[in-house]
Amino acid sequence: MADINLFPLFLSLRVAVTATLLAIVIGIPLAYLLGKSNGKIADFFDSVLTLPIVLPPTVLGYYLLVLLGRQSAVGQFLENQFDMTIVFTPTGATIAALVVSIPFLIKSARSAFAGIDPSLIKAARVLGRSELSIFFSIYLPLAWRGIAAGITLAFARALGDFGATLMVAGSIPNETMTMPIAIYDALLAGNRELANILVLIMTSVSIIVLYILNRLEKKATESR
Amino acid sequence: MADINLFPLFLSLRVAVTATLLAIVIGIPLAYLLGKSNGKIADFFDSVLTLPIVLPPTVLGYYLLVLLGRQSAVGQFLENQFDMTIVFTPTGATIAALVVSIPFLIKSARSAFAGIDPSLIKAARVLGRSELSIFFSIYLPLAWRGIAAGITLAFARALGDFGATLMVAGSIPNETMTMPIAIYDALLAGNRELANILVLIMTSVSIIVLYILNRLEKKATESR
Amino acid sequence: QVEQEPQKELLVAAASDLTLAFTEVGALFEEETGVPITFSFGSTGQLADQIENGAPFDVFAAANIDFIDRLKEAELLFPDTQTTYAFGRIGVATLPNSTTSVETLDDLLNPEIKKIAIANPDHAPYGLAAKEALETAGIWDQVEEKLVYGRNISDTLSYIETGNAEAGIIALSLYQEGEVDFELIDADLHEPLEQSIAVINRTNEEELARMFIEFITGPIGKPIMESYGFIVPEETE
Amino acid sequence: MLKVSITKELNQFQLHSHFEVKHGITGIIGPSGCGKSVTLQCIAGLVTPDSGEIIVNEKPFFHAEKKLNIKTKNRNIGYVFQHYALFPHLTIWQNIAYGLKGISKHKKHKKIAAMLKKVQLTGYEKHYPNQLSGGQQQRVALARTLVTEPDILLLDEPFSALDHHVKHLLEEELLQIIKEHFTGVVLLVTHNMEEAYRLCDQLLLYHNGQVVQSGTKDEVFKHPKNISAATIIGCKNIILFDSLSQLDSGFSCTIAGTSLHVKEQPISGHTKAIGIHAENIQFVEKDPQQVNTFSYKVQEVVSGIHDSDVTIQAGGIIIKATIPNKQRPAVLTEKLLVRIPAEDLFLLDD
Amino acid sequence: MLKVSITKELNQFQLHSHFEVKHGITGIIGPSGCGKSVTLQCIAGLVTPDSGEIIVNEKPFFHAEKKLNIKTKNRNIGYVFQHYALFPHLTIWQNIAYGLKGISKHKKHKKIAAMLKKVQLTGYEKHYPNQLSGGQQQRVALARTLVTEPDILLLDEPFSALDHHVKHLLEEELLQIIKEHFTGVVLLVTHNMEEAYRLCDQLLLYHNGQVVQSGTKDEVFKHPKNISAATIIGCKNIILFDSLSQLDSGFSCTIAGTSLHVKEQPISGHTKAIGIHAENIQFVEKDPQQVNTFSYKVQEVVSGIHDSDVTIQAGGIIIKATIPNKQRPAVLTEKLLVRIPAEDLFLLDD
Ligand SMILES: Nc1ncnc2c1ncn2[C@@H]1O[C@H](COP(=O)(O)OP(=O)(O)OP(=O)(O)O)[C@@H](O)[C@H]1O
Ligand SMILES: Nc1ncnc2c1ncn2[C@@H]1O[C@H](COP(=O)(O)OP(=O)(O)OP(=O)(O)O)[C@@H](O)[C@H]1O
Ligand code: MOO
Ligand SMILES: [Mg+2]
Ligand SMILES: [Mg+2]
Repeated sequence: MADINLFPLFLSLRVAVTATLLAIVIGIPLAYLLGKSNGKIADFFDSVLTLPIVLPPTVLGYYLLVLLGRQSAVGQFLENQFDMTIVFTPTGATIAALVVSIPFLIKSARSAFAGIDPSLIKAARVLGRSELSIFFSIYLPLAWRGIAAGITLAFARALGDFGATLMVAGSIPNETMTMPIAIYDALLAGNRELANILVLIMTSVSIIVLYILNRLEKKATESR
Repeated sequence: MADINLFPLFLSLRVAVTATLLAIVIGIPLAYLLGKSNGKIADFFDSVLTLPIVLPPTVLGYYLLVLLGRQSAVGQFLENQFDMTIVFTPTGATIAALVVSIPFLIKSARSAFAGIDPSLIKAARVLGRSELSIFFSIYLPLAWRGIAAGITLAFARALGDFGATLMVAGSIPNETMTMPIAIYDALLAGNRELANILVLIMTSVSIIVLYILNRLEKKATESR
Repeated sequence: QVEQEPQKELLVAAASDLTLAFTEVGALFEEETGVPITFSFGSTGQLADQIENGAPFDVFAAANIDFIDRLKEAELLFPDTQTTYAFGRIGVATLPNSTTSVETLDDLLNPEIKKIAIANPDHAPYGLAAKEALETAGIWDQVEEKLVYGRNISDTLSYIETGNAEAGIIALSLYQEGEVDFELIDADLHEPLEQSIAVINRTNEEELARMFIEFITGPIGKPIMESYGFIVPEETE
Repeated sequence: MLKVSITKELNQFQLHSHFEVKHGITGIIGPSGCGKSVTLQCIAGLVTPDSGEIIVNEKPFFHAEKKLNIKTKNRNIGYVFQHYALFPHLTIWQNIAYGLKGISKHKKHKKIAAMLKKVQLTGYEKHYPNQLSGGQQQRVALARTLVTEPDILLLDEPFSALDHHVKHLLEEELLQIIKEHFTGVVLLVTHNMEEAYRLCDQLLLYHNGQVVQSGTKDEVFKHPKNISAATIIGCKNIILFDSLSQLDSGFSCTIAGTSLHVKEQPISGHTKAIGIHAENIQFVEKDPQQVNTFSYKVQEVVSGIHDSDVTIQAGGIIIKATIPNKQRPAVLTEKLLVRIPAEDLFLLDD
Repeated sequence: MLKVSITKELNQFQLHSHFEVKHGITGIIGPSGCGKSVTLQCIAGLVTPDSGEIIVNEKPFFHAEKKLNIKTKNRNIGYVFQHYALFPHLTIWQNIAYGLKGISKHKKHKKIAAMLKKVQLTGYEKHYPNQLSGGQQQRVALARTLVTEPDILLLDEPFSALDHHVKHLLEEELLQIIKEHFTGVVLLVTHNMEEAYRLCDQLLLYHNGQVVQSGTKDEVFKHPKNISAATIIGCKNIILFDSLSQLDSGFSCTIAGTSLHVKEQPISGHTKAIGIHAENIQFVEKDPQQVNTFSYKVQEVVSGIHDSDVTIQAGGIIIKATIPNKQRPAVLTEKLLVRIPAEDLFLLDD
């Protein structure tokens, strides 16, 4: 028990946090823009963005591998210009986690934005604020509950991703082996005990993190 | 091309639809009850319900298998009393899909319920309606947007589940082999072409279904 | 409508490295017996777990004898049906027309080769064999840095095919000409990859299941298996 | 009969409400933020008081010590919310139908159609609340409540967004409905004194979370008890006096050297000021015989449509008088005398 | 200067609004649902008209043909919404600060504190809107807008939820602010005639999406042009006549056999009725010399706090008179004569 390697746990947390932050930065503006248009094109685009949920993670991972791999245009460019590789690195794990988790955030945020009372937006406009400033001062805080739910879902999904991460990042011990991969490995190696312990660690940590996220969400919307 | 077996597609759709319906029936009341209480216990419970997202699907599937398998108390009871097995049947696939997808619905619905203007609930109570009737006439329609987003996410997740379904239901062709498993198998067999075609079918069908879900959500909330 | 007897069917759980070979053998078996045969391919460990929990398989073909032993202990198999039907072989695969050709394991040390894919030695038998071979060749410590682990042998192949790993060690059975260049590794460098098969004792089709095992190692099965790079042992009995 | 005797704390705000009203319409008047809406919400069971009890027709709704708290839905209350609280996802028809249950479809239909007609919204059945103007929304809120024929009616500024024409129609409608169907208690919050006077039988004056006076409307308007009450009912002349002395037929009070005669009234140790409605100040031809008659100087004139408010100084007293515009030229000459009728003056507690 | 000339269709509702107002306060009065709020929203750029143009101080805000539509945020408008639209997630302080930008923190602080004091909400800085009473919320909405010192001020029933004490304070505050800082146009929607008269310079009367009369407040109140206008300003006596004939000094009109003398007025082919404010009806001692003086029978009396509405029949005419309560006993004896002053009668178009 003493010699349980906690690296996968920390890597998983790091990857999930980074992916979630990226998902927030990319996904929320995207959800906002999608919400601005009520048209069919936006709805179609929305459906496309939901696709990563529908594809089996491993398959998604395979396509990511092809798309971002060292033979791909993107991969070669990064490798030649910045001597950077995405695949088989924590960066790859992060990107995989980002792709599988961002749809949850986008969808939640879009529906939260759509629920905002339009008269408040009107009031903000009349008070002379720019759309950007209204986004930060009205849209974000008022949609906060839904966004927070989306963030929680995205974070959980990023933390739990196995198939896509494994494919894109490989499972290099002490480098790209995340907790889900470690659990899977233990299970497949027939090491039930280790698997159980790892699952226990994973679930305890997750519950704590999710609980904190939950309380934070409450905090932010408490006084209303 | 002509001899592509579409059984997995139909099975997947059937499983996903059933799982989503079950998720709706179970998840929405649960979300409502969780929302009633603002306490720490509810938040803790909420975190626990989010767990299935955090665990790698395969691992989750393994635990489900142990829990519901024919060796388990549940499995034996069902087998002896009703001559029914869950594992390695489409029922198993449905349960696996349900478990991985329901957290998304619960989380979305809970945050949507929390966003309802409390004065409307007060008004409904004053007008003499019972809590149950208020649930159906006020909570559900007003939280509809968020719930619909949750349903979409749950459906997509159920449709795309691979790891948990594979573990619980096996990948028995023409019986429990869902589309994600078929795609994975094709990939495993090195049959890239078939995999690509299956992915294409899967994504097209998904986009259509998701798009329709999207439009339906709009329809229901249009006039307000 | 008249036929009362339930439709006969054989359900075979097989390790994923058998995907190509068994699909072909299975078709011939169907032809011969007229009984439809269905394969469920997957990771050996995963299939073993499923069988332990009541998966309705008739036959289990593992890539790793350990799992057969495990099921035997759990008294889920007919012990007498346990047969070693093949020995797996591994080799080094590289992308065709790549600048760095790999002929021996030592070539893996070439700095041009930045990534080497092998299956996860913790649970994939081919990964374990690859690890043993590298150790025996005395280069494990030098190449460990470059290794990436695939979940199974087929993921490993994907890494090579997509050009993300310059080289990798895969099963001979997955090697398809034209897709990758392949150099067999000396079988002495690793423990034999003993692939075992057995009938699961819950089966309703014991006869048929036994027939299938014989069929694989028999005159029709053997050449096909061999054509997919398995070493089929001589009948010892 | 409604008896309320509760306390409730909200942030820094303290509600200590104690009153008892009989059936009929009781107006609740008081400054913004004095606790009127919170009181109604306590009666409806939407806010739980910290202590005390609420009893309706012998039936206890709430009793803190007995831990009794009847559920809102079982209180059979009609409540028109200050902010309407219309259901945004239901049409006008559905909003009004929401509280109707246990009656046949046909009867329901007839009732709603009749109610729509009464609030002049026929033709808007299929609209959603956000497609209506502010006043139309308020009428829906009123209709939704009245149609359910509740035991108690709580109306929180139900006419505030209505033009006076529609308001008059609805006021009459309300009176009609109450006369015909309603034997219970009606509480009506309003800021409009004329409305309160027209509609109500009794009045409750609220100030800072407390009832400062209650009684029939005439009592309250003619004799506000204290300075708060006088302010609430809109009395424009509240004048602190320097001294007060008892006479044969009332009192005499002195303000900055000027003496005023006040008719008999109960008097407490806290009496600090006198008050008089600006409408009761009279201007008369020279006649030095009369009591409380003074010459004056005009300080300010604010004209209304038909009346003007004239601020005058008479001796040491500064006082506001509301006079018909027709009389204004005569008053502005300052050749008349101002008369402060002793019978209209009231003594005010602190 | 504000020029509006627009049309807009909303469901069955048609707005055809054409008017021009100068700086100063213009009151918009009209029945519920007549298009007042929609007009304000068009001016603010929150609703896009179907056609026409909106011009402010020479600067076009909207021009349908030129496809010109200045963004709301660039119109520098102050708008107090009928439903307040306070930001629920911001404190009162933050709500008021929301529209302030480009000034130093210190100045901002001072301005907000001063504004809070003016609306009597000092101490509520850290409260959230849902912790305030209805009237407190309305004051925040007012404060939030006034503090930004806009070019045009659109006020949609800004005092409807306020008690008359606070309302008077805020009215004065508004007038003060406008006098001190404000040279632009103020549009004030209200249902309160007295308020309109007190605050406004000009009036726009709205009916069914159209401006039926505009002019100075005295003009509009003294001479409503048509029946709609008279109804809107709350004229209680609108009487269709049978015939109208020109006299030397005005007109004579006949109603059910009774003739009334009307002072000179412009007259169109559509003139159908006469009107008179109930406050202008007089009761006099017997004096048969005077024109339009009749004996009467009292039909109904409705008492207000200080005045009563008396409905009387004089010859063939039924008419309402508002009289001070003091005069009521005398009037009820029916021993006086009613005088309908010819100079206060107005002719009304259809
Ligand atoms: N939810 C709340 N939390 C904290 N304080 C509150 C809350 N609701 C009301 N208050 C405070 O209670 C006091 C009374 O509020 P209430 O709504 O009863 O006033 P009101 O008499 O109805 O006023 P108005 O005429 O403006 O509607 C106010 O000072 C308000 O700030
Ligand atoms: N979003 C909308 N969709 C459809 N019809 C609307 C919409 N908004 C307003 N209307 C209609 O336009 C008409 C004018 O509405 P508006 O809000 O301007 O009235 P108002 O004059 O402000 O009345 P009030 O005094 O009651 O506030 C109303 O009949 C209303 O039903
Ligand atoms: O569905 Mo997976 O490929 O086990 O993460
Ligand atoms: Mg209130
Ligand atoms: Mg309006």
